[in-house]
Amino acid sequence: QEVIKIGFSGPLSGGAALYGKNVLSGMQMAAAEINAKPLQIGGKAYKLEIVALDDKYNPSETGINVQRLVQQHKTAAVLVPHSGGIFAVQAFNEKSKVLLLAYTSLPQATERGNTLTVRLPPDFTGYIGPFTKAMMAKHGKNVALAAADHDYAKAWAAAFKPAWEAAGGKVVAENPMSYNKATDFYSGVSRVIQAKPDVLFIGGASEPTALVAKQARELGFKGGFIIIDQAKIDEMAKVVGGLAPLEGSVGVMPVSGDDRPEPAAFTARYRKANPGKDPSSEISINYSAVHATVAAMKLAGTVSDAAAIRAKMGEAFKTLPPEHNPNDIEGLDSKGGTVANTIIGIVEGGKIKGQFLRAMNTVK
Amino acid sequence: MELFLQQVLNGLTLGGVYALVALGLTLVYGILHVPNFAHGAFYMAGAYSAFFLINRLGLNYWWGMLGAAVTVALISVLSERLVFHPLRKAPYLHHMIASIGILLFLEAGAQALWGADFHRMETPYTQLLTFGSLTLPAQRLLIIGAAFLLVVLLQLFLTKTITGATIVAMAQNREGAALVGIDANRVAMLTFAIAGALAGMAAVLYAPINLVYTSMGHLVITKAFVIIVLGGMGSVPGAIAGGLIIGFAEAFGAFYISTDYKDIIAFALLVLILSVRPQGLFARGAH
Amino acid sequence: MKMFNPTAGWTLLLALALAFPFMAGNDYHLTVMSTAYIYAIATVGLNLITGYTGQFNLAHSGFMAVGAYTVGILTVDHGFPFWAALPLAGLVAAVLGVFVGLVSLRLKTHFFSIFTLCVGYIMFLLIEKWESLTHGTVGIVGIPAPEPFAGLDFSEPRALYYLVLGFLVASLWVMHRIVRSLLGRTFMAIRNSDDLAQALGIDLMRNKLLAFVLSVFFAGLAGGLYAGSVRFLGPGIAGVEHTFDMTMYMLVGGIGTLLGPLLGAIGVPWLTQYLQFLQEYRFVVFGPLLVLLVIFLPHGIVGTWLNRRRRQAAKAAPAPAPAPAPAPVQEVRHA
Amino acid sequence: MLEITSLTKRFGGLTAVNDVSASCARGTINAIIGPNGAGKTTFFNLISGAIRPTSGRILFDGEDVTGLRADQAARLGMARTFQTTALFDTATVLDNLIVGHRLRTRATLVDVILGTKRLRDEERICREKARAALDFVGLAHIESRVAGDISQEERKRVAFALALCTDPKLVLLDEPAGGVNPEETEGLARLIRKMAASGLTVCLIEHKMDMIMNLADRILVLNYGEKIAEGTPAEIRANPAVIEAYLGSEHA
Amino acid sequence: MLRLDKVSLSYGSFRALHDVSIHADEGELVVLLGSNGAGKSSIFLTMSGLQRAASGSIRFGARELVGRKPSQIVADGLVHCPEGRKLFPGMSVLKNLTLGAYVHRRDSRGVARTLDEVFGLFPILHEKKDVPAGSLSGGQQQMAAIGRALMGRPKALLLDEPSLGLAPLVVKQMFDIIARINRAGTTVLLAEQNAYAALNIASRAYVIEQGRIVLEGGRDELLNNAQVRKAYIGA
Ligand SMILES: Nc1ncnc2c1ncn2[C@@H]1O[C@H](COP(=O)(O)OP(=O)(O)OP(=O)(O)O)[C@@H](O)[C@H]1O
Ligand SMILES: Nc1ncnc2c1ncn2[C@@H]1O[C@H](COP(=O)(O)OP(=O)(O)OP(=O)(O)O)[C@@H](O)[C@H]1O
Ligand SMILES: [Mg+2]
Ligand SMILES: [Mg+2]
Repeated sequence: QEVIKIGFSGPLSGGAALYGKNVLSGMQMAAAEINAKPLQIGGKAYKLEIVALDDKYNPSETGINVQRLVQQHKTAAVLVPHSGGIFAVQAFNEKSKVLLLAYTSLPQATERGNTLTVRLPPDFTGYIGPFTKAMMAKHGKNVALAAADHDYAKAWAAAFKPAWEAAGGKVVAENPMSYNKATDFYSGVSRVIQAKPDVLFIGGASEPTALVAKQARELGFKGGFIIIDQAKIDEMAKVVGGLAPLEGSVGVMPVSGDDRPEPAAFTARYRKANPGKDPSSEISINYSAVHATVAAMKLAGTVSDAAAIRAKMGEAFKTLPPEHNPNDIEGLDSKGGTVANTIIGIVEGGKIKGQFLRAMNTVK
Repeated sequence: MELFLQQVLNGLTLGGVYALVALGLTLVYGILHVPNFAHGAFYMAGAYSAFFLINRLGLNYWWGMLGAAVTVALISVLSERLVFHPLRKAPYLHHMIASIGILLFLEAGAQALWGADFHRMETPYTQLLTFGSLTLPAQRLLIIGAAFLLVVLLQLFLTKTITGATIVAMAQNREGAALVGIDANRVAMLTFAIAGALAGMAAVLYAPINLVYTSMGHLVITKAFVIIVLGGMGSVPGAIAGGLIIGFAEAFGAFYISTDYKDIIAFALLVLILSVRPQGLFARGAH
Repeated sequence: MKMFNPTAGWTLLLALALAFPFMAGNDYHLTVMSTAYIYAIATVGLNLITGYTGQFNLAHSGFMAVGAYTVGILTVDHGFPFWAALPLAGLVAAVLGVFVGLVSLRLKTHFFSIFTLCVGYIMFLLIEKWESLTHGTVGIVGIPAPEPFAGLDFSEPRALYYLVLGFLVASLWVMHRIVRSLLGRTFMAIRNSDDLAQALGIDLMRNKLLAFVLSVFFAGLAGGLYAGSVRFLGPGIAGVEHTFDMTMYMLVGGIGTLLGPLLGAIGVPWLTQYLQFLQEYRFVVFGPLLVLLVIFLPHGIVGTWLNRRRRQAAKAAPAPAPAPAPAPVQEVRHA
Repeated sequence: MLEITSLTKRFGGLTAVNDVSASCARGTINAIIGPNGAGKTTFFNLISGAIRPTSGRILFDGEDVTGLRADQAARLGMARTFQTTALFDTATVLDNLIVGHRLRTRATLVDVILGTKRLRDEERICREKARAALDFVGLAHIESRVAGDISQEERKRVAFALALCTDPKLVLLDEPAGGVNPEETEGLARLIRKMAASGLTVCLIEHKMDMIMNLADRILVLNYGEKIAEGTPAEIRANPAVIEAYLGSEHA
Repeated sequence: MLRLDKVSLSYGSFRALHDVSIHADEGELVVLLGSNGAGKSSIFLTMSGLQRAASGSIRFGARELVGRKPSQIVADGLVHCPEGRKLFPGMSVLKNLTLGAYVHRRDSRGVARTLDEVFGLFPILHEKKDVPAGSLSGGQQQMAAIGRALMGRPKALLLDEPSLGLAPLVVKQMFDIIARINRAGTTVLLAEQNAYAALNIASRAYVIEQGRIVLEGGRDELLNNAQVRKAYIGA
């Protein structure tokens, strides 16, 4: 029995370690499931192993790690969960013939035509229309932007602003904040509240996002929050003490709050394997990524030819059994980004109500 | 006006916490000339110990704070004994690197023990007090009150008690202190203990309005260094003034200028002040 | 007692470095080594101001980032060839160094360190916030590899390795010339005591500034090479932890020596590579290791070795001629 | 040679040097004495440019040097020693001295990198200067000793040598015989005389009266920052104000 | 009352003291003569516990001092006024003196009395009591250092080169004061370069060279010793 290895290079120590470990735990859950059954590819029996290396979020270390994974561990695919590392790896992954599973929502990851990259999270721009519509109808036309100031949140804000204005809304204040470096958000939040917005556009990592929401409420903000998809409503609720302070907000549906059978089953399995923890989309999407990669290997009949595996990735996602696909990823677009029929969550009456994104977009 | 007062309150909150952290740093600096980069990790350790005592063992907030103060004082004293004491004759670069070693160890240790997750620390003071149109979360008032009480107690201790004077004496001449019968080791340990306890208490005061996580100390340590330089190394009133300056600069900067650039404000302030006054703001001749 | 010949030692090291790609035969090893060399160039620069001149600069990684971003911005946004951008990397860092140095070098000891710590932080924040210039947090994507040169394709790890090695050797050579010359002695006189140096007619500001600017020139150059080898830049490269890393390399190897920072910059990254199996517990081990090293080998590996050699040399040398001393009073006599 | 007019230095409220005028002729030995805290070291610091005077004027060789930095003053030919000399303890005595002549050299970074002839010549000259200075102070035999290992008296002599390497016209010696025993003091006095004989102008601060009285051509007495007397040793010895403030009756 | 028996001391591999045996009886004023680097300060440092003897014993009264901490030794009544003064430069003169009485801190009445005595000996210190010690001139600092040592109410006082860098008039006063302190009952051990002045107030003296005692004797005997005169008195 031989071993197939899938690599991981992400932050496992330092400030971003939680994020890296979440991603890794999704991957490891998939690997455990795959290894629980006999795995046959091209007529040979295999065992799957996830090889994880720490890069402290440092792109040059990601480069080194991926080289190491390719050379010493012969991994045909590596998963990198941060844009800097992804860009650094894209400088050589085609030459080194390794499939890059890129967990970043930044469109640049696939726009540059790298032939061995798959972008794992679905394109965030699909959320913008429904979020705008729901919140404008519910609360009013004035929005204040107070999301984080890192690459992803800024890309979000940049796409959101014209959409909101196009829908007849007004941006009354704009004040991105350093969610993971600031000691306190009080001044920044009071600055945007002062503009009397109906809606507050926030988001970064879940926990600081929750603090921002909490402080906005303390400062008397009564409207709704548009929460970018990086923050998870369920995780935020733990920090602010329940869903009540988030009443009237919109964000992505947390996996653990999704009561369709597959996500619910996934949540149950994850909780069993990781007591006391809820799966977030970081976990569930990367879980599916590992399943899909192995499925693509089966379809391509190879465990080492990255190009052949890449060619089958779309099909692999399509044919993934629903229990391995809690986020309902339907395949890949032409550039290698995933396409999914995501559901969004609106907090109403102390509960998160789900709504299909596609349904909302088509109504428009 | 109300918004202005809100920022004043905010500046006081931040300034109070910064001052507490900077005080420990400046004391240790004054005595052993140790630029203790691990001081931010002490702060982090304080938050984790209290988190553990309060959320896991179910103690109340004040017992949690006491526990954190004692734990961090212990960690701090251990660092002095095991690391800084053996290095007392080494140049300051060595202290710096050694303290980074301690920092790496404590952060990795906290992650190994409690994981990388963000944690919330509970406080009984969750009320929102309103004065006119001004809302004041009780915890923020508590921070301001407690920080300034601690500062006053410390200053009294250093200037009015003989034990306090021994700390100052040690800072000025270690050998001279030994020769009048002051036990240098005990004073060094005492200083580290006080510094640790202050950092621990600062963390427990502040954590309930923020989060508990392993790199939380990074936020305060660089600013604490800025503060002790501004205020003059080893000077207690300087650390308080410096803390308030940075606190207010951030609160008002974030509000009136830009949240985006508010961190630059603090550092640019230091660069500016040191360019004009190389000894810092409050240094009076030889110290 | 037989002495180790320094020239032979350096030649041996160079030979080893030249042969390394044939022994390693593995892109991973080459990449680790090239990255280590790049940081070694910056560390050798840092050693000039911190090790030889005695001013502990904490903004070094900021200057390295300035060099890197110079190459990144010029090649990606303005279509410069890498080879035209690289010298500018050093130059821009150096010019900035003049301004920072003029203000900061008036300060002494800790004040200088904390001041430069803040300068480094400001550089980091500016890179992160000044989006129109630096692409902010997204970073600079798609930096081209250095253009082929004499038939060498520098997107290949091996060619890149030799390129970086070439710059490292040149840097060490220049540094060797500097520290062995009158100029180096001038810097060391300042480190030893600036009052005395000034009384000897040494213009403190001019010489400190020269050392500082040279030092950040190396940082800028290393940054430029970094841009050409990693080919992506984010603000993180300016982070002060990289300066701490370089200071650590210097200290581990031996501060104020030529070989020390080089050994540190190569040895420490390999050590952390070998500690990778510990994953998140890496620093639970590495932290105390660092502390032990600082306590028990305060002069670093090279420094300790040099001191031992010096002591042996002193023992081997003939006893110094007795100075004309006061007539010794002979035996103990009791009154 | 050295012409000082109304030199004054105030530190906050304290006037450390108050309206002192003095002059030194070429090739003479001039001593400055006075009680502790009289302002002697401050006076030296003012002349050598280590601190700026509050008011007053210093002429050196006919040139106004008031307010120059110490390194500029050194280049004009003023050298000084400190009460305690910081030597680079792990280098040899000779290596410590080579940098002493740096101020008379012009080699730049370019010379250093290209290894020009100028650099090599200048390095040779510096080395020769260092050797000559060591020889002058009588320490030629210890040039390859490690500086950390030499005796106190040898350190004092090395400090002289370091000053001599700068090719000075004037040397300012701050307590050259402090902490040195009488026998060695005598040796240092001979050396100072030899320096003056070679054409150097010497100013020194010293408390050892026997030495001063034998050595100095002229003595300047400071008290509370003010000049209370000036003259030959014999005049000073007989000056009642000096006896009152400084010497005490025993030396009279 | 104070007796060193075959005390040796090493700094790393360098042996600074070789089997030094000296003693001082109660009320004596004993002088240690020796050129620079002879080991005078080293002897004092081992006595006050700042350096640890490699071998030998130091008895103070009935007590063995080797192995005791400096702070305990001060409490025992052996106070060292070091070379280089080691004052607290940023503290007022008064605070420096108060800290000198650290081991007697519980006896505030006694401390006040000693303080008056010290001010009596050094009126200038009273005048400058609120000034930071660091801004005193060299001679004033030396007085403050001796004053601080006296505040510890020593039974035996170790004075290391108290005349270093002082003006002649002050040196003379200094020796007068030392003699007075001694006459008042304090045993004094005095290390000096200024042999003539020191011997004049001494009862006995030792000569140290390169870490060894090479000569000992009564005051007059040493004053008249040709070698001593040549080497240390310079006449
Ligand atoms: N930088 C300074 N700031 C404030 N006061 C100073 C400074 N330097 C010297 N003084 C004061 O100026 C006066 C003269 O000091 P100076 O050192 O010149 O005396 P001195 O004659 O050299 O004495 P000594 O013989 O004791 O060395 C003293 O009262 C001293 O305290
Ligand atoms: N901390 C130390 N480390 C190494 N060697 C030392 C140390 N202190 C003193 N020495 C050496 O020990 C020897 C004796 O020094 P010590 O200070 O006891 O002499 P001293 O008689 O007091 O001289 P001085 O008159 O200069 O004060 C000298 O050779 C000195 O260099
Ligand atoms: Mg003086
Ligand atoms: Mg001595």
